[in-house]
Order: sequence, then C-alpha cells, then structure tokens
Amino acid sequence: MPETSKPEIRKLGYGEAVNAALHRLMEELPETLVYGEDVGVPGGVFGVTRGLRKSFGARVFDTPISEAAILGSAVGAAMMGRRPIVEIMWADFSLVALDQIVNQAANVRYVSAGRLTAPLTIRTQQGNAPGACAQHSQCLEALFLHVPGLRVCMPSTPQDAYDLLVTAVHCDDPVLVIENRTLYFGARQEVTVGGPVPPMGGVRVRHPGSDVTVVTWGAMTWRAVEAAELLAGEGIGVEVVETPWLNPFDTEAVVAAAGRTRRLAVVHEANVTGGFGAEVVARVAQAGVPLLAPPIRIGAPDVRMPAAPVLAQALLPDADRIAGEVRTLVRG
Amino acid sequence: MPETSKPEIRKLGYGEAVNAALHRLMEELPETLVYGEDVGVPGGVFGVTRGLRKSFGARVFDTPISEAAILGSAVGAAMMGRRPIVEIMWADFSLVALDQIVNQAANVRYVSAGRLTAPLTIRTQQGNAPGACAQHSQCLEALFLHVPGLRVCMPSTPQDAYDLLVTAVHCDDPVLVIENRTLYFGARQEVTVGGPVPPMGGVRVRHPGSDVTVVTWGAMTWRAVEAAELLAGEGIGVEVVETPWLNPFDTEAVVAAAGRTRRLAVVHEANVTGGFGAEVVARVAQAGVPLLAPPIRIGAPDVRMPAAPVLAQALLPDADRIAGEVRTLVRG
Amino acid sequence: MSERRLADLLAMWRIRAFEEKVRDLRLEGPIVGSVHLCIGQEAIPVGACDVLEPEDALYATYRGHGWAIARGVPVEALFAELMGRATGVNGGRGGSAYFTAADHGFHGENSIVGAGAPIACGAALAGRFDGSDRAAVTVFGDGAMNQGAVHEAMNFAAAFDLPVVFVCENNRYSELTPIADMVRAPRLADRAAAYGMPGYRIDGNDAEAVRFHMRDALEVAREGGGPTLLECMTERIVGHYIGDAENYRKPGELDRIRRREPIARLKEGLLADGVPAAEIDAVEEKARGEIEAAAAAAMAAPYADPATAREHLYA
Amino acid sequence: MSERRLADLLAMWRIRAFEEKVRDLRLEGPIVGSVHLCIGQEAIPVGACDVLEPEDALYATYRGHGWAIARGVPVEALFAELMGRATGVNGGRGGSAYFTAADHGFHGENSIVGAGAPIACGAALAGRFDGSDRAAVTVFGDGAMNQGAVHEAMNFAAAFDLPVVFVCENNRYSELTPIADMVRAPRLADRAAAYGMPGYRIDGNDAEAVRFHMRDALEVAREGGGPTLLECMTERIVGHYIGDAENYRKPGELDRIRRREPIARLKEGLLADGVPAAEIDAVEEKARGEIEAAAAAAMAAPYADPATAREHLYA
Ligand SMILES: Cc1ncc(C[n+]2csc(CCOP(=O)(O)OP(=O)(O)O)c2C)c(N)n1
Ligand SMILES: Cc1ncc(C[n+]2csc(CCOP(=O)(O)OP(=O)(O)O)c2C)c(N)n1
Ligand SMILES: [Mg+2]
Ligand SMILES: [Mg+2]
Repeated sequence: MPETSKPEIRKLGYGEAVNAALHRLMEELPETLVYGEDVGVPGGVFGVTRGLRKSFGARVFDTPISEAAILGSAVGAAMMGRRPIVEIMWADFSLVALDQIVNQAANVRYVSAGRLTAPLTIRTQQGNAPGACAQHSQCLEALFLHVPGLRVCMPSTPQDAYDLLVTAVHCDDPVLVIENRTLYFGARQEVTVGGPVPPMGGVRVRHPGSDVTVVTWGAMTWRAVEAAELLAGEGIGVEVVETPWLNPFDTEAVVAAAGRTRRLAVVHEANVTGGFGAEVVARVAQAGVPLLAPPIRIGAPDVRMPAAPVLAQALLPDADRIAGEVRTLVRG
Repeated sequence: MPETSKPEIRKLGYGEAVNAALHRLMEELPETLVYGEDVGVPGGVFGVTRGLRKSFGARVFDTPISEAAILGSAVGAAMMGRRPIVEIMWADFSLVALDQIVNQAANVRYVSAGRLTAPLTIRTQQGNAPGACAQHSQCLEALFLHVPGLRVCMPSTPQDAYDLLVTAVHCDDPVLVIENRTLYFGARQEVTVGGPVPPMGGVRVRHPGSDVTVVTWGAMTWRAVEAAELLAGEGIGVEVVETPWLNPFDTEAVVAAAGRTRRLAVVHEANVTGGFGAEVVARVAQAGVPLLAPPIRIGAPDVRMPAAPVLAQALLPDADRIAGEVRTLVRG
Repeated sequence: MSERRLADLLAMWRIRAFEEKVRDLRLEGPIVGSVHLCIGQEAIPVGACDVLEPEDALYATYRGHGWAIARGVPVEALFAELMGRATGVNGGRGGSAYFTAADHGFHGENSIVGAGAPIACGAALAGRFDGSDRAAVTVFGDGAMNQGAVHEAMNFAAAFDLPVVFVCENNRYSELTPIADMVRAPRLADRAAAYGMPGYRIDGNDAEAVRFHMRDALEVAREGGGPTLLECMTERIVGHYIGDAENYRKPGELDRIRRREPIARLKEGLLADGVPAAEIDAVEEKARGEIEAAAAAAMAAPYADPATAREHLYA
Repeated sequence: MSERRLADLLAMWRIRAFEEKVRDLRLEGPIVGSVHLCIGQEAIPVGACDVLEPEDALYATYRGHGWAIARGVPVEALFAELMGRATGVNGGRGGSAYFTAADHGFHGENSIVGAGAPIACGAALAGRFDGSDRAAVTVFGDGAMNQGAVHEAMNFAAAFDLPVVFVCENNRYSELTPIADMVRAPRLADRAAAYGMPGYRIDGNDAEAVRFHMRDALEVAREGGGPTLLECMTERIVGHYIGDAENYRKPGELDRIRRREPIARLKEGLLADGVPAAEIDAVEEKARGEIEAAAAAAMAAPYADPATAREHLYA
C-alpha cells in the first residue's frame, strides 16, 4: 500500500463511507477510474458516487446499460494499467455478463502466468429490501466464491465499507465488493479515514459468547447480533463472528472459534442449498472440530424471493428466527 | 409420464443414448423443439443431435451464436406450451446469458404462483478434456445448484444419459442436463430404450463397500470406481454412491450410506471451494451422522484450468489421487 | 372519430389515475419498494393494445403498469399485487416490477433491462407450432437498446422471420442518464436496418399513430414478414422511480413535456373539435372513480398468507 | 511494390506453414485438444498488423495463431505453447485457443465468442489516461456479430469515440453453419450504421486492401474520430477445427475457395508482374524452413512443470 493521507475520524453512514473511500482512492491512485450506469453525473442511484464526477472529471463517467461492456472494458483497462472501479447496480444484473468476470477477469493472471493482471474492482450491492422483486433480491456471493481468481468481500459497517474498498482497489487482482443497499442510509458512525487500512482477510467478533459460534457476513451480521443480545438475556452466550472477507476466507479463525464454543451456526441471507454456509460447515467438519451438536445453517429457504413484504419476511432470517434456531442448537 | 413405446435393448454409446432419447422425445411429445448452435443441419459439434433435423424438420434448427436469444426464447416458448430442448455447447458459455436461466426461467412458476410454467430443458456439457483451455474446462454445477427453481442432473452412463434426459423433458420445470464430452464416445453399453424411465432423483451405487462412502457425480464417478477397485485390492471397501440427480438431491440415501460406513469422501471435478461437495458434507454433518474421521472433499484445487495436459493432470482428481486420499481417510 | 378518441382518453386516464393513486399509496405506506410510473407515456400501451388479439403475447418492463391495464388486467388485482394482497395478480409475489397475468395475454413485466426481448421471440416461435396466429410484442426503453439481449433477440427474430414487434419507449432517459449521451446515432429506429428489418420512429404521445404502426407491424408479422422495430417517442412527466429527485432535468423541461403529453394533447384536440369540456372532464372523473373503487377493494383484501410463501417452486 | 508484396507473401507463408505444421502435430499427437486453423485467412492479420504500432493492443479469437505470428510473437514460443512446454508463451497454460503475449502487443486470443470486443474497448479507454496514442483492435468472426457482447462493445466504443477497430473476419461460416442462414441482412458491415460508426466490407484476401483500410481506420481512431468496423471477406480452406468433416461444403466450394485464397492470388499476381517463379518459391521455402526449425526447437524444450500448476492465481 502506498503512502496514505493522515488518518482522521469522521461521522459517516455506510454509503458515505464508500464515497469517502472512492474520493481517497481517486486521489491517491491516479490510475483509478470510476464508471457504471448513472454513477457519474447523477452520482449513483443510491448517491454513493456523488461528487466524484465534479472532482475527477473524465475519470468518472456514466455508461450505457451494457454490463458486458462495463465489465469487459474494465478487464481491458485493468490489463493496460488502469485500476477501474466499476459498478454493477444490483448483483442480480451481473448475470447478464458473468462471462466477463468468470471467464475473463479471473483468468488473466493465471493463464498469462502472471505477465498480465486485471486489478479491477467491481462494486455491487445485493439482498432483499422490502418490496423488491425476485430479480432484485438475490444474494449471489456463493456464485463468486466458487470462482478461483476473484477476491470477494461484503462489508457491513461504515468502517469496513471504507476499509475493504480501499484494500480492494489496491489489490492487484479482481475484487468484488458486495455492498448492501439496506445499509447505505443507516446511522452515521465514527470512521477512521485517510490512514492505513487493515490487510485483506480476517474476521470481526461482533458479539462475545462462549456457548455457540455464529459465523455470518453482510447485513445478516446485525440480525445475528440482535439474536445474540436476545439470547444473552436467557443466559446463552453467542459469539458472533463476521467474515467480511469471504475470499480470502479466514478458515483458521473460524475453526478456532467453533473449537472454543464447540457449537456452530452459519447465518446468511442467501438460500441455504449451495450457499457459502455449506463451505463454512464443510471446513469446520473437515478440520475435525469436535462439536457438541451437529452444525446448523440458517438462511433463506430454497425458494425465489416474493415481493410482498409479508411473504419475504416469512423467508428471510431475522433475529427471532436466528435466536430460535440457535437456542435449539444450544439447549437441544 | 404419458404412454411410452415398447422397451427395447440397444447397444449405445453415451452420445448415442442422448440421441436416442431425443428421437423418442420428439416422437412422443409433439410440443418438443430442439435447437441451438449447429444442432440442426450439422447434427451438433459432437454429433449428438444427428438425424433429428431430417426426421423432425422445422422442429429442429440451428441458431445464431446468441445464448441469450437461445435461452430466452426457450423460456418464452416454454411459457407458451412448447417444450424446448436447447443446447448450450459448453457450460462455460452459459455465463454470457445466465440471466435467462436464473432471473427468468427459475422465476416463472414461483412468481406466477403456478399460473405460468417454463418446462424447458437445457442440455450442455462440461469439464476438462486434454488440451482444453480455461474457458472450456469448468465444472459449473455448483452455480446452478444454488438456484431454487431449477432441476439439475449429470448422467455418467449411456442408460442414465437416456433416462435422465427423458425425465428432464417430461418435467414441467426448467431442467439442466449437464453431460460430459469425454463420455460421448465411450464404449457402447446395453441401454433400455422406449420404456418407462425411473422417476427423478435417487442414487446409483456403482461399487459396493463398507469402510467408506464416496459420494460423486458426473465423469468422476468412473475415477472413483477405479479408485475403489484399487483399494479393494488392499482390503479397503469403498462404496461409491453416484448422485446423478443433484437437484433434487437424495440426501436421505447419502446420509444413510455415510451412516453405514461412517466415513465420507465427496469427489467432484469442480474446484473444491464452493463446490457442491461442501453441500454434501454440510448435509451429512447437519444430520449428525457420527463419523469415524472428518469428512473429506476431493476436487480440483482452487485454480483456473491450464491447457497443457501435464499441468491439468496435476490438478484434476484421478483414480490414484482419490485412492490415496481415501486410503488416508480410512487408515489415518 | 371523436368516439375512438374519447375511448383512448378514458383508457389513458385509467392508466394515469392508477399511477397517481399508486404514487399516493407508495408515499403513504401501503405500497413499499421501488415503483416506476409511466405517467406521460400512456398513449403507447393504449394505442398498441387496442390492436392486439387475445392470443398475442405481451412482454413489458418494470414500467409496465400501463401495459397491464391496457391489456385488460383488472386494476383491482394490480393494486392488490402492489400491496402484497392474496388477491394480487401474482398473489403478491411479483410486485410492481414483475406483474404477470397470462390469462389476459399479459406475459409479464420484467425488471432485468432487455430480458423480455428474447422471451418474446420464444412466444412468437411457439406460435409457429401451436396453430395459433400469435404475434409477440416486447416493450423496453431507449436504454435497453444498448443491452446485448435485445440485440440478440432482434437478430434472432429477423433471421427467422418471427412475428415479433419490438416496441422501444424512448423517453430520452435511461434512469437518470440521457440516452443522447449513451449513443452516437440517436435515432434508435435506424438500428433495425442492421437486422434487415423495418424500423420506424413514431409519435409515442399519439395513441392513433401508435395504433396505426402497431396494426401495420402486426399484419406484416402475421403474414410471415417478420419483426418490426417501433421507436415510440415519449417522455415521462415523473421521475424514473418514485423518489427520484430529477436533478437531471433542464430548466423548463417539465413545462415543455407537459405541453406535449398525450392526455393534454388529446383533450386539446377534442376541445378544438367541439367536444364539450364537460364531456371531456367526465372521462377523467369516470376513470378516477373506477380507480378509487378498485384501490379501496384491493386494500380491503387479505394480505398474502405467509404460510404459502414456499409453494409453487416446482411442479 | 513487388518488394512489399514479397514481404506479404513471406508473412502469409509463415502463418500457413505454421498452421500446416500445427495440423501435422495435432494429428500425430504432440498437440492435443481442439485447434482452429486460419489457413486461407492469412491476408487479414498480415495486412492489419503491418500498420499497428507497438503500443496498440490486439485481441483475437481461438482462430488467432495468424494474428499472434503477424504481431511478431516468436513462433517457437507458440509451438511450445501448443505442446504444453515450459517455454510456451503462456507456459502451457493458454493452449491453442488462449494465447497471450502482451510484450508483443498481442493481448490475447479468447475462446468465448465475442468476449474480446468489450475488453478491447477497455484497452482503448486506458489510452485516454496513460498518455499513449494507443488504438485497440478486436478480431472476431461473422458469427460473433450476433453475440450481445459485440453489440454492447460497438455501442460503447462509438458513444465514447474510443479508438477501436472492430475486425470481423467473415469466412461465411459460424462453426458448421452458414452465416447467411443466421442473419437477414448478410452485409454485416452495414450494422456499423446502427452505432453511428463507419463500416466497410472489404477484400480480406488481399493484404494490401486490409492494410489500406486498417491504416485509415487507425488514423481516424487516433485523431479522436472513434471506432470503425471492417468486415473482411475471406474463407477458410480448412475445417472449423482439426477433425471437422466439412459436410456443410457445397460441391466445388473448396475448389473455388482455393482459386481465391490469398497466397495463390498473390503468387499469381507476382508471376504476372514478372517476378521469377524461383524467387516466389523461395519465399515458401524460407518460411517452411523457419517453421520447421521453430517446431523442432519447441519440441526439444521441457514440458511445463506440474509442480507450478497452482502458481500465479493471485498476486
Ligand atoms: C440488466 C440490467 N441493468 C441495469 C438495470 C437497472 N435499471 C433499471 S431501469 C434502468 C434504466 C432503463 O432505461 P430505459 O431502458 O430507457 O427504460 P425506462 O426506465 O426509461 O423506461 C436501469 C439501468 C436493470 N434493471 N437490469
Ligand atoms: C459464447 C460462445 N458461444 C459458443 C461458442 C462455441 N463456438 C466456438 S467458435 C464458434 C463459431 C464462431 O463463428 P465465427 O464467429 O464466424 O468465427 P470463426 O470460427 O468462423 O472464425 C462457436 C459457436 C463459444 N466459444 N462461445
Ligand atoms: Mg428510457
Ligand atoms: Mg466465421
């Protein structure tokens, strides 16, 4: 990581933290570009790229509704020494052009034996928000996590929204930063900006506890913490371990945590089958951690996401459901 | 399943069995259509659709190199009462148009609450063959297996190539049939054609044994059987359980098998992280099967696939590597 | 003549009153989530659907409320869908951006830009084999013209002479970005030539013009002449979605749009032709009455039952 | 004048001799897997690469051996790549369909139809910011014109005036299917108009014609005039891939192709201009000698080391 500006503490929401990171990156890395649909003049449909066009001119621009062109051009520009930061407005839309991520970006370094690289960052956001339809609600991290050659992270706090993006853009490989639109306008928090950021990887213990380990990521982190708080009142100690980096994944920390509490639940918003929760459970199982009870996975059931909030709520994990399943895991 | 023609036994290779199933389906279901790139007049780049155009005329046709149009039109035709059987020449190419499978086909029934359906069948093939490049070698089943609303199978024998396709096309939901091109020209075997076919789901025990259960699918089935034969010579009994249907997945049979041998290895050609092996391990762990040793997963390591056979061989699971890892699992 | 125009006026008012009510309900709470209104664009669905046959298939976008209404989907069921009621066209599963009502020849909205175009090709293809005389219509915006799937669909339809009408609602913006900045050749209808199919840029704020071109395109299509692209010039009077601050508007832009918008224009024309103002105003009143009643009925319906949320994934 | 044509002849022979040797090695065993030869299409890379600058970026397809050679990538390293040797341009990781050699301005083959087009746009975009005068060239077949990514790339390049030359090698077949059956308007160059960019259908079997149009397109591009589409008419004399039974050929088709193919045509022209037959034949001999030596050297190199197979996934 090159020289950084002086650290400073600011009160920022999640979306503002992303914006602050983008401003910093555009300043400290002249090879960065920011583009995507509506990210330039309008400043993004969630306002996250606001002000960048004004400050950085032609390095920030709007594109046609052409995800293959956005992603493909980012691969090409990255191969040529730029560091594009492109936005795919919803993770669901990446599916119209997944080829450029999987068959193109992820292959560049490996197939050229390191002679070419593709240091692009793809910012997107995902998940359900009340009223969103099935085509705007998916959590697709598991798809990307099966692709060697990509890095993937999912920040859940303003600080991580800032730090992870800085790390991602400095990374010399393609990185997918999956944000969550329900967090963009959350409460402002103190965020250290401008200084060095933590290295890629690692976990965040969001709630202490010694009876059970809950591994989670993304916006679900805060549902899990709520559940932990509920259960704390009942005398059940839930350790909530957030893994903001999913690739690289800190298997060691997760295995150690499960080994300490000897109970494991994995929580994610994505539907369970084939979700990354399976990978976490498999790694813990493979590590031979002696558990007191079989591990569980909590996620959306294997259905599509209905638009009606009353239906979606019946499917998405919330604090009550998490607490209920974790309680059963601990108490039997 | 409607009335079928009289069963008959024929000696068929895997590709020929697919062809026989297509002929049967075109005959018994007038609403079927077969199309895709080069599948009509040329009869397919692997010859699998040979003769269909001649026999069924306009119901079989070649298309532009437009995967979104192929898949999207299949969704539309299926919504309108046709039963399209479309080919995506390589699973890797589905990534240019995954939207039509995930955001479109998979949603039709659920979002319309059953008023519309999308009974299309997507035939594709995948995996590495000697010399194939990174863009023609991927095993992508895990991506599709994370998508509620799709059915997915991977036949490994001429009989299953026939049976599974018949079941897929009769199914009223979108089904992905993932074939394997290294099997197309394998030895001819006796195949029962024309009669009723087994229902969707289930497992095939390909090798008996009581020391360890190996769960596998696709072409890897035969590497696992080779390994089982090797280990049988050493006194290690390996039960090879193939799961040709991955959605629906016969969890019960797999859990029961793992419970019998109390050791589990999952073998697939796809890279390990985020592969469907994780799901299998997670389901067995979650079922609380008391294993004598931690379960293992055998697959390609998390890298891209190099073209040079000498490099690819170092990555792909083969009988020796499977036998080695399973031996260690059993003997410690 | 003025009878048809009064009918058009009523059809357009129905859509506009619906959309205005939807906006209120969205701002007041009963509707949640992202909603894209078609206020200002009503003449296109009204003109086009008038000449569709029941067996024709129609594929719209998230901005498709007007198309559903023009196709005859009961507005009560649409309101119910928007409010997550069991009586919604999709029982609450679709929401604003993903209506379907196949029993009314409305094969659905789609909230992936461009994705409906290849699907419409399939519906047209099916018509080749099922003995119907079906044509398929796919609707999308100006921005969608830059999406790969639309390109593939146009070539597919043209190469195979499929009876598809590609309706591009050019409202000059793709979300918040002017289409003029995203293409070099701003007359999108001219792209049809690339596929060897006819393309027309037409007045999308005139239901009669849309009706003529749609009828013509459908006739050609049904006779085996293949697809047509209709670029319908229009403008939305509202934001891209409810809540859009519309910072991208130039000074005076909305005033100009309001002068040209289809309902104002049609009313003016009717007045000029001597139709009494009271008669014209009664049309609006009638539509608003229907819409209010439908909204109230929808609101009284029970919510979708959460216990059913897992049903209908597979056969 | 005949000097340049003799140089073209040598450059074309180098490609053809390479491809013929590759075919032999594929049939004999040292090369495995799917291989797509460009025999018959040599004039396009030879004419085009002659006017490229070192900093220009070139993106080809699986049928890209000729482009790599014309760009100056050492043939020994290409043979080595095809035979999985450590000395291959990609150390054996790319294979026939996925060569890259960035140090020679060859940014790679691609075996996903159409995928190189948006990538080339990115290389051109990068040139806006790195102070270079870079243009980017993307090569693809007639069939690729129906792929969404190519459409998106053409619009992207045109909308942003990017210095990209889109080279369509129209060899009349997409794999085994005639392009004429897959489009309604068979002059693919005309599609350029859809994007507001110039498009030319040119003689792709004449290196001089390709050179002229490429130079012109590059000049316009570097002056900020944006992209050009060049539809280069050509034909392959061989199958789509080694092993293709070519059942789709019409009677006499290959004879006709052989009469028009670029090397035969150029030889004829040189003879007619009085260049001695011996001098012409010597060119072939020289090329074949080089190629044989390179193949032998490649064959003598060590295989890629399996112990390295996991390297270079991440930084
Ligand atoms: C593939 C895809 N990319 C991006 C989006 C986000 N998005 C939704 S509407 C829209 C603008 C569409 O503009 P246009 O096609 O002109 O239609 P309009 O909204 O103006 O009717 C965009 C970019 C999407 N839904 N799907
Ligand atoms: C997205 C995608 N679809 C299909 C294929 C399979 N495929 C490989 S080459 C080819 C034909 C391409 O034809 P054309 O573009 O004319 O190029 P040519 O081979 O004639 O040079 C096809 C369909 C692919 N590689 N990628
Ligand atoms: Mg628009
Ligand atoms: Mg071709």
